[in-house]
Order: sequence, then structure tokens, then C-alpha cells
Amino acid sequence: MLGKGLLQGLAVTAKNLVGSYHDPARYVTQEYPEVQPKLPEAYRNFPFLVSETADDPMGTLRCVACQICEKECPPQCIYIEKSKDKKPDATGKAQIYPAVFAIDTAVCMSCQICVEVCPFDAIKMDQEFAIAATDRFGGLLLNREQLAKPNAYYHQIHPTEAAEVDERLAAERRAAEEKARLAAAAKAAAPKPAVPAAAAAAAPGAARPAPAGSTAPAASAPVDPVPPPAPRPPSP
Amino acid sequence: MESPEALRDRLLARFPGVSVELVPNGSPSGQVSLRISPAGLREVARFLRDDAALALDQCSNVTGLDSPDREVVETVKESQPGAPGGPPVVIERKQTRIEPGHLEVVYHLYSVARRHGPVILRARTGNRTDAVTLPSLTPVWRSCEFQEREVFDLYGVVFEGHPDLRRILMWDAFAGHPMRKDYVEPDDYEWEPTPHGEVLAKARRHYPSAAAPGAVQPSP
Amino acid sequence: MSDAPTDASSPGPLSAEERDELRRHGILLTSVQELYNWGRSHSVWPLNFGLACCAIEMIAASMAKFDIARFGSEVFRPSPRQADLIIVSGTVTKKMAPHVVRLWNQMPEPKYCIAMGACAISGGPFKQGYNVLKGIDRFIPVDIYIPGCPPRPEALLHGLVQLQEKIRQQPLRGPDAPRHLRSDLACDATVPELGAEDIEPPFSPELWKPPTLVRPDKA
Amino acid sequence: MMLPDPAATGLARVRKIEGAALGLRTPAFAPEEGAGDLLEVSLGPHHPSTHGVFRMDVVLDGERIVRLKPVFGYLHRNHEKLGEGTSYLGSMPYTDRLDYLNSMTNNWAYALAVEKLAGIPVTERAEYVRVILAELSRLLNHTCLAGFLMQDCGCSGTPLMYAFREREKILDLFESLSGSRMMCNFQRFGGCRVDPSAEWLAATRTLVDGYGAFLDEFEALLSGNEIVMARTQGVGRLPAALAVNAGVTGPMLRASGVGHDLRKVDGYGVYPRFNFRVPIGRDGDVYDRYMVRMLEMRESISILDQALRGLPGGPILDPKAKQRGLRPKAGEAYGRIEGPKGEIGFFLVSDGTGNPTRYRVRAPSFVNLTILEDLCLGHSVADAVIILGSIDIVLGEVDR
Amino acid sequence: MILAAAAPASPADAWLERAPLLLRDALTGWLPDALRPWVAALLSIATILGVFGLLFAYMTLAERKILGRIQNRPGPNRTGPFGLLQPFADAIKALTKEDIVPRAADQVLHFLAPVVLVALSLIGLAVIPFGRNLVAVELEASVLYFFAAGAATELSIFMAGWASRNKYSLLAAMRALAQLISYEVPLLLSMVPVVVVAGSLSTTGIVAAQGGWAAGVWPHWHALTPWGFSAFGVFMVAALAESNRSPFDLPEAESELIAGHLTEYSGFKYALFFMAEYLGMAALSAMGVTLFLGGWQAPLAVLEFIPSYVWFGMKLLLLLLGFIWIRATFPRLRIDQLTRLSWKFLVPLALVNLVNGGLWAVTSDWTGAAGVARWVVSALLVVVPFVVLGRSLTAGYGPRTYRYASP
Repeated sequence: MLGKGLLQGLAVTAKNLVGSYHDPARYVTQEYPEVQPKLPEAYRNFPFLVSETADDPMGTLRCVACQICEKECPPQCIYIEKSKDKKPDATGKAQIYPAVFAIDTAVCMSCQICVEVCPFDAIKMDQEFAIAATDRFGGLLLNREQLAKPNAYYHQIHPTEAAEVDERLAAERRAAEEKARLAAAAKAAAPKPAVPAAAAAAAPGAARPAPAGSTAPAASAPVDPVPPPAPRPPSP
Repeated sequence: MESPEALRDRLLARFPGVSVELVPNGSPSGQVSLRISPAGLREVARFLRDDAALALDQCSNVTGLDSPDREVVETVKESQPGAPGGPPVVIERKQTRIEPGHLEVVYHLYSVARRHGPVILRARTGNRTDAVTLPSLTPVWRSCEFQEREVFDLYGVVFEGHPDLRRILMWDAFAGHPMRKDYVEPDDYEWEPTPHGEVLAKARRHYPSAAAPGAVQPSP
Repeated sequence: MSDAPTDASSPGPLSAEERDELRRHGILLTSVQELYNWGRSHSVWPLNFGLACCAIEMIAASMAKFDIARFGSEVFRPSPRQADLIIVSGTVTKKMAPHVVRLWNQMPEPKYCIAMGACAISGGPFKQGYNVLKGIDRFIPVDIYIPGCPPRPEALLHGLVQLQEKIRQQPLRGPDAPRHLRSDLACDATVPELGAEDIEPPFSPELWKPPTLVRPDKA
Repeated sequence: MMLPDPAATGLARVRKIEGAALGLRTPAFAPEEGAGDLLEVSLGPHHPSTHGVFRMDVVLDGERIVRLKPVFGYLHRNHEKLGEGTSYLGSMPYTDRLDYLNSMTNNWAYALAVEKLAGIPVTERAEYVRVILAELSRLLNHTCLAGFLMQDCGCSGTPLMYAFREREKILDLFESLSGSRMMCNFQRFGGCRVDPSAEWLAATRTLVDGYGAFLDEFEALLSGNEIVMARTQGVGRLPAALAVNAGVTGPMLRASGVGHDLRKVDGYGVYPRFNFRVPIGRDGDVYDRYMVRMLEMRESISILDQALRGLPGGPILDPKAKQRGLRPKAGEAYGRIEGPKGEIGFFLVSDGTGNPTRYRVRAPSFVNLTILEDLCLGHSVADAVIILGSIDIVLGEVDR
Repeated sequence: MILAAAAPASPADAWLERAPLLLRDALTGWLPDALRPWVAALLSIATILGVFGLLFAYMTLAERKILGRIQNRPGPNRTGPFGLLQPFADAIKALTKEDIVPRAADQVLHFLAPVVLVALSLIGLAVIPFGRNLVAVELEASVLYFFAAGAATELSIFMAGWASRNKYSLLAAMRALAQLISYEVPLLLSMVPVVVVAGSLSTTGIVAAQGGWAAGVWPHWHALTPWGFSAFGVFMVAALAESNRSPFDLPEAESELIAGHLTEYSGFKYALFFMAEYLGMAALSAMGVTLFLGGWQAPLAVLEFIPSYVWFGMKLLLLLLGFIWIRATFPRLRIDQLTRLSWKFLVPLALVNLVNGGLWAVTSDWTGAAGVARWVVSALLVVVPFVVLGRSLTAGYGPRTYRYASP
């Protein structure tokens, strides 16, 4: 009969009207500024750079300016300048570091490919989303200092993943130390004093940092192991 | 469904004046296609649609392809008379020639009734400038209507017999065919503070005044 | 639109009486200003206008889980005549750009613009495309930029709160006065035309200038 | 506004289309003798019911449509050109933005095409996860479509709100798995990026178990509603022969009574292992398109149930499969899957380098729009709006 | 307000019941006699404007909140406590917004349309008895006056649509006219049996006729008789259409015609339209209460201690809630279906009801078994046409069963 469907519809809306007062399934609003969203661990928004410590973020960046992420970034929102000199990284090893590292969050599409391709676990995805700005360049173009966040922060937002990364890095470091120890032992056994280790490390071509290249990649890494390529030729 | 070779032979027998060529596919997908000479394309298409065994009633996808003119460097071996008595000396000579480019349209045909496919048809234009006309297959399959308009818009292939051949994605006053490989984009790249080299060059062309050392420094 | 504030900001040397007059006026104006800003900041009605992916998140922000209605902004008006806010949510293509600017011109003052998502701000991931406008701020003055691809609905709400805050703190006189109360600024934006290769002009000269930025290594 | 001479506007032009006898094109709707002046209205590109930036140039006789020309390109963001300049992996996040309601199925279609092109095998667990995600996408898409369609019918938001309430639950699943609500960027060549955890699977199970109840409520609100039936039944009829010839795919084709579903026809992935039915309509009108989607969702629930129960162990991604720096042998491949909107296909041509030399997207919404004018002729503006809604277009995919 | 002779019934003497009159007397008592009626009239106008203005403001808020609750969300809740200041923020915004008049528009009509519309929506309220002895203007044929004023509202919508020189507005204007012609008829026809049964064309008379209780519990409200129920249904459907509310909001039809006749209106003029819609809705609901729901009469004798105007207000709010509820649930009809519903369903139903009401009036003295027969016949005269007409209206529509493809 005419009207049955209409009444059925009215019943559904009435049920929801009443339900909104007692049934949480029918009152789903999360009042945002007061109630912050419960972000899942996997949530990603924009990349940040991991530094080992909070005190000296610039000195302890894991990034060695290999520029893989810059090359792989689909929308080309990463810009890196290699340093001319080297600085000791967190482990004390002399490394090239990014003199300029900028990410234009107004271009970034949060695809996470930079994270996947980074062999140094130096760039990770942040979860901060309330970054609306009134200024296009001043507010949304993030430089090295703004991007650097300590490892502790990484642990805070992605605890499981960060623990895995730490474990992997520690294993790599141990392996590197073991190798260095063996090399030192071999050197000691050799009759003639060899070239100082620091000089060897500084030689062109050896600029490739030790950790990732020298050890087998962890099985859990989702990306295929690609050794860092030779540095890009400087742009014309 | 019959094999592409059998289909080619059947088409050749059915349409004597039409050239049907099997185009190999190097990828593991093994999707081999048939290149048809433009003159006979529509007849072949209609045959494929109406043939009871094939019943290719659906043209799923229409694609334009662009192959610009390219320089081919060939090594030509020439044998010259060598030292008297000895064997002729083979001299390798490199010669370059320009292989003329062409535009190509690819049709992916499936049969909804018989649940098979794809049969892939291809047709080439004579060149990329003046001989760019191909017969439209819209009279055979309605699904080609917008897709052929798109190929016309983005590649510049003119479809003869298309009921409404206009630009579809770009605006009517637009001049170029942007999907062609040699299309030069307008230099309006965002003048980013983090420009990559090529962007920088483009932007500099576009905004000559900006080439001077600027007042604003990038934030890093 | 009342034009009293514009009159009040007339420059020139003032006599004591005039200054007195103005002070009295100013006291009145302060309270009017507060009321006016309070009213318009709590009643920001967006234009029912979506462009691309971000539009879906914009719709999501108006849906039950996020409920933009809490801020009094759920009245998505389909006609620009009744809207206060245009949320440019998605890629503005060159073909679309004249329409967006025309919509902006059709909105009555006071009006605001939120550039939502990477594409609206800079062309985003599609900025290398031949048909993509590299940022709506080339034609429309943008109040709030919300980065993200797409921004979460919460990020849009955050942007809206920022906008409300911005409106609340706007003085009605002086150089920081809103656009519609200043006589030196044009209200209408330049509407580009579709040319043979690009839109003409590629940016609104009075609104946007190509920033003269130089890469450090080239400087 | 008033058109003095129909011939001058091209109205009188008769299109010569072969196969009109086959019913391949609806004859142009002729205005009646002395019908009076015609009104030309441009619906769009900004219009509340064009689902984005789409335009229909409509000529009206009173409220009846005598001509309708779709105008595209307002969201043409050069997807294919960008695809030619980007590596195979780099195009994956771009596919998210095609049909931005269903990034998971776009990802799958693209991954499938690349896997065909480069001959990459997919791990079994990944195949199951792909099915789960694709069917969740289908639920999401059809639910939203029903909401949007009812919005076009003039509901003041309620069905859309309920649809988005459920959508948020699915998006929460997507987000906790892939990290993003809409732009999942989840599939990889040869598998998936992340292995779903047991908690995630349990949450999916909860959602799947509760979805039927939601559908019941939603249908109680709308499916039997007399106004909905009056508005949608008999509106925008699409005959089966025209549908097939015009390349219409997906629920729209099935609503016209053609039981064509690539999950059955191509049997890609592990779909042949699941037991499900393909609902088909009879009249091919807007109501059938709506109901076929409703019924499809119930089948999706059944597929999800089977896939969750049969999910095997093993790696989610073949460690040998190359992602970065993939250089397939020169050749080409066309891969297609049954997306929620129809056949979504990718045609890739490789020249042996790291970028495809041709990257073509066969977008279902774009091809389905071919018959928009045929469906709308003779109906009123109000009908055109819901016919467009029932086609289920997403402009990101139409204009690419 | 004209003070009718006070009824001697005891509830009428209650202090609360007489509060509005006492207040008026206190305010005007010190004036000379010659001025008193004038000031009293001004006071009633001010009261109606104030009360209904406030009602409008809070109706918009209530609608947004109830719509929100139906849609599982809270609605506006941060402008002032519980969002209670939201209407005022909107008002300030609307008042200060730039007013755009398209250059091509007819400047005079474009301005006049909203003003006329609000005026016409308001003047209908003059003849509604809001409570015992609470009516602004006592007219002999107040019902006719009300409908005459109401019928003109659609004309101002046409005015707005035509004056805007916008194609969408023009289409909306044409729709508004079709709607006006179609729905004025059932609206009036549904009112006729009430007049016949009550034997009065005056609203106070009609309310008075609905006083008292059958068997002490069943109020003599018209909506509680079979013919009255049917007439009430027709009246409310037609009222929905007359006030352009969903599912009959065709002139505004957001998803089709942008904003219809409102497309070119901004700022304060738009707010006036908005106000007129709510005032029109309130006026028609008030008339519905008066004609069918016993006006200000209490539903039970024991509840008469609650003042009559409170009863009236509660009934009015109930009907308005119904408007919101319907808006939240239904999609919109198409224009041809809208007119078909009127001419093929509501009008015949109302015509049969005319007979039904006449029979009811003639048989008013039947009691006992005859009284039961009277009810049965009247009910049959409602149900049978409803089923028959409903069937013909929905011919061709209906739920469908679906097949599955063979694998």
C-alpha cells in the first residue's frame, strides 16, 4: 500500500534520532579540537628526518645525502644539497651530510616511497597533520632544521617499526665494528703500515657509507635491496 | 578462440586487399596484435564484430601511440677488395638515417557474448604531420566515440567518419597535442624555492626577471 | 555593506575635536568590531564546490564522524551568492581556472578562501602537468593553506578553526583591515582566458608575483 | 537563451551512425512541432550534482531535455603524461588519485598490468589480501554511490551520512593497514606492501559481520520508499545491446541484464576459488543500477567471509620481485580487473627503460559516460541528475 | 488583540491563562481610552513579530540540531552554550554581507520579492487563535483571509525567479507556479469539510467547535475523526508543498537548480527568504493546529490547568518537528510527479472527503449503533479511496526481484 515505504523510512530516521542519545554506534562524532583522533601506528602524513639525539639534531642526522629519495620522489618535492665537507655522524664515522634538505609539503603526496627507498632509515613518515598555514612558502616549505626530529619521537609515533629499525641498525653497527676489528687485526699483522683508515674512508668512491651496503638487508624490509647509486651529477 | 596466426590468415583470405600483419610482443604477457592497413580497418572491424565465432562485440580500450622521428644508427658492413690475393676486407661503416615517425592507434577488443579476448588491432598513420587520418571505428563500436576524440585531442589523429570529432579534454582554442613525445609544455612551472635543475632552467626562461640574484633566499 | 569603517579610516591631520570624535567613534567601533567579527567567524558557510580527491575529504568533514556543523559551517550553499568561503579542494586545471575565479568573483564580501590540499596550493603531485594550474593563489587571495594529499578531515577542521581565529582578530581599520573594507584593493580577481597554449594571463599580476628565489648553489 | 533556429545550433543535425537499426544510438529526441522556445542551460562545471567538475550542456524544451552534450576535461591533470615520465613504482601512488574512492582497486589493476608486462608472479597470501581489499573497496564505493545518488534525488544528507558512517569504518581499516585513508599506495609488483596483522583481520571480520545489518537498515530507508521508486524506476533505461556496444562495464552493464563480471570472465587473482553470484537487472534503469549495487554488496560480504576464512600464510611480497628500478623487456601488456565502477584497465608499453613509453588508463567511468546523452534524452533535468548519479562517475578517472 | 467576552469556564479564569491579557492591560491601562486599542494592536504586532522571529531563529537551530541527531552527529554546538547563539551569528553575518544585484536583473522586483514574501507569510498569523482569547484580528471569514494571504507567497517566488534573470531561477519560477496551481486546490478542499462541520468560517469558531470530549476522553478534534484525519493528511501534504519544504522543495532543488529562485540572492535578502520559508511553515502548521488539532484546546480535561497558549505552542512545535523529520528522510519528487500527486491523488481524496464531511455534519445526532455505523462509513470513505487512488498512483512502480547471472 502507498505509504508503507515512507513509514519504514521514517522509522529508520526516528530510530537514529533516538539512538543518537544512547547508542554510541548512532552517535559517531569525534569532536576534533578537543578529542584528538586516534591515529593508527601506520598513519603517515609528511616525511621527517631522523636524528639520533634531540640535543644536536643537525649533528646526528642519519641522512648522508645520498639523494635516492630525491630521485625516486614521484612529485619531486625533495631537494637535497650535499655538503662539501664531512662530519662525524652518531657513530663517530665521517660522513657527508645534507647541507640543504628541503621538503615542500605543499607538493608532497604522502606516498611513502622516500621511506621505502631509503637504505639508511634516515627518513620516516610523520603523523602531524594540523599544519595549516597562512603563508605558502614560509609555512609549508620545511627545511632541514624543521624536518629533523629525534629518534625518540620516531619511537613515540611508530613504536613497532622504530624498534625493528633500531635493532637492524644495531646489528649492522655490530657487524661493521666486527669487520673493522678484523681489518685492524689484519693490518696489525701486515708488515708495512697501511694507508690511514680515515684517508681510505675519504677516498672518492668510498663515500658510500658502511651500514647498509656492507650487510645483508633485514628480511623484514619491504623494499628490495638496492645499493645506493653513485651520486647524481650536479645539475647544470 | 583461434590463434592470432589463424585469425590473420582468415582475415587475409577474407580481405585480399588489406594488409594484416602480426605484431610480436616481447613481454611475457604475450598479447600479440594485428596491424591492419588503414584502408581496410573498418571492414575488418565490422567483420570481427559480426563474425559468429569471434563476436567481438566490445571495444574496451582505444589507445594512441606516438613514435617520433628518430635517428637510427646502423652499422653497415662493406667488403672491399683487400690486399691483392688476400681475402676481401670487411669495413664496418656507421650510417645514420632518419626513420620517419608515425602515430598509431590500438584497439583492444573483447567478446562479452563469448567471453574471450583480447584481440588487439593497430593502425598506423603515414606520418605525424599531414597524413594523420585513420578511419573511425565509432560506427562499429560506440565505445570508441569519446576515446577516439581523446586520441584526436591528445595525439592529433584525425578519425574519418567520426560523428563528432572535437577536442574533449583540452579546451577548443588549444593548439598542440600534448601527449605527443615532442610536445613542449608551457614554462609555467612553479618557481619553487627548491627547484631542480631543469625546473630552474624552465622557470628562468619564463620569468627572465627572476634570473637576477633574488632578494628572497630559500629557507634552508 | 556598511561603509562606516571605511569613512572612519579617512587619513589626514585631525583637530582635537575630530580626534575626540574619532575616539568616541573608535570605542564604539571596537565593540562593533568584536560583534561583527564574532558573527562572521561563527557563520562561515562554504560553497558547495569540490574539485577532486580533496573534495571527498571535505565531504567527509561535513559527515557524522567529523561534523563541521559544530562550527556552524555545515550550510554548504550551492550558489556562490550565499557562500562565505570557497574551499578549493583539489587540482585546479587550466581549463577549470577561469570558472573557479569567476565563482570567487560571484561571492559577496566578506569572503574567504581555503586552499585545501597540495594541488590547490601548488599543483601538488600534478604540478608537472601541462593542464594544471600551479596554485590557486595565482588568481585568488588564499587565507589558509592546508597541506596534505589529501588532508585528513581533521586537518580541514583545523584550518577552519585557524580561519575563524584569523577573522576574529581582524581589525576593521588600518592596513590589516579585511579586503572588503579597504578602498585600495580591488575586490574582483582577474579572470584568465583560455589561450592557444596556456591561460592568459598565467597569473594575476596584482595578486601574485613570481618569487625571485635563487638556489643557494646558483646564487 | 532563446534559440531562434534549431538548425543553426546543430539540433537538426542528424548523426549518421551505422547500427542505428541495431539500437546502437537512440534517435535524437525531436522537439514537438511548435514546442516553443528552447532553453539552453549549462549544468556545470560547478554544479552540486555533477560529482566534481563536469559539465552537461543541455537544451531544454520546458524541462525536457532535447540535447545533452557532456563536456570533459575540467579535471584533466595529465595523469598519462606523468605516467610516461615516472618510474613504474612511482606511478603507483598516482593511480590512487584516479578513482579516488577506490585506490585499492586502482592499485591492483596497475600492479596486474605491470605483473603481466614483466612476468612477475604474485604470492598467494597477497592474492587473498588483494581480494579482501578489493571487496572492501567495492563495499565502500557502492555505499557511497547509493548515498550520493540519493543526495541527487534530493535527500537532505541522511543517506549520505549513513553511507559515510560506514565508509569511515572501512577507511579506518585502510588507514591502519596502509597508513592513509584514501591514498593507500598499497599494492606492489608481486604482492602487497604490508602484511595485515591478526588484529587487522579481526577488525575486518567484525566489520564484515556487521555490514549486512547496515545494508538492511539502508534498504529499509530507501529501497522500498515510494518516492525513490517513482523517481528512479523507468528512468534512464539502457538496452543491453547498446550497453555492450558502447563499452559499458561494471554494475551498469549488469543492471541492463548482461551477466558480465570480469571476476568470473577473466577469473583473475584467486576469484575462481570463491563462490559468489552476479546479480543482474531487467530494465536497466536507475533503480536497477541502484539495486544491482545493493545486491553486489551482499555478494561482496560473502566473498570477504570466504577470503578471511581461507587466507593462507606465507610471504606477502616475493622478496625477489623488483620494485625500484624495474625495467621490463620491451613489449606491451593490457591488464584489467573488475573495479567497483567497471572494467579498469592499464595498457603499458615498455621500451626496456625504467619508464613506460606509453601509460594508458582505461577508465570505466569515462567509457560509461558515452551513452549519457542517449539515457537522458526526453527526460527532465531532475532525471538527468540522477542518471548521471547512477552511472557512478569519478572525475579523477574520467578526465585523468 | 481584541478581548472577546471571557468564557465563564473555570480554566479560563486561571491566572496563568490570563497572563498575556493581564500583561497587556497593565501596559496599556494608563493610556487614555482612545489610544488604548491602537497601542494594543501595536503590542500584538510586536509580540507576533518577536515570538515568531525568535521561533524562526530557533527553528533554524532546532532543524540543524535535529537533522544532526538523525544523522548521528550533534549539529551546531560551539557558538555560545550548546550553540544557542548560532542563529544570532548567522543573523549578524547575513545582515553585514554584501548585497549583490545582478546587472541584468529587474532591480525593483528583485528587491520586492523577499519583502513581499515575508510580509505575506506574516499577515496570515494575524487570524490564528494562539490561545483562549488570544487572537490578533477577529474576522468573520478569517479562514478565507488566511488562504488568500498564503496563496500569494508562491507568486513572490515567481517574482524572485523571474527578476533574477538567471536560467536556474527561471526554471524554479516555472516550477513554483506549477506547484502553486496544483497545491492551492487540495489545501482549500481539505479545509472545506472543516468549515461545513464546524459551521463557521472564523478560526475562533472552528476552535470552539472542537472543544469538549466524547465519552470524557476522546477530544472532539477534527483530526480524530476519519474524515478529519484524511483532511488533515491532505492539508499537511499540501502545506509541505506550499511552504516548499522537502520532499516538495522543487523550486529550490539544490541538486538540480543550484538554489533555484534563490540563486541570485545574497546577504540579507537571502535571509529574508529563509525567514519567509520558516514563517510560512509556522503559519501553515498553526492553521493545521487550528483546523484539525483543536487549536489551543487541551487533549484531556485534567490537563486544562496548563495554559491554552502552551498547548497551542506544543502542538505547533510537534507539527514543525514533523516537517523536519520528513525533510530528513525523504528524497524530492519530480515536478510531473508532484502535480500528479496533487491532481490524481490529493484532489480526488479531498473531494471524496467533502462528501464524507457533509455526511458527518448531517449525521451529527446519530448515537448508539447508528453512531458506530457513522464511524464505519466515514472510515470506509477514507480507506477505500486511499487504497484505490494509491494503487493507481503507484501503478508501474514497485519493489522488484532480481535474478543472478548463470555462471
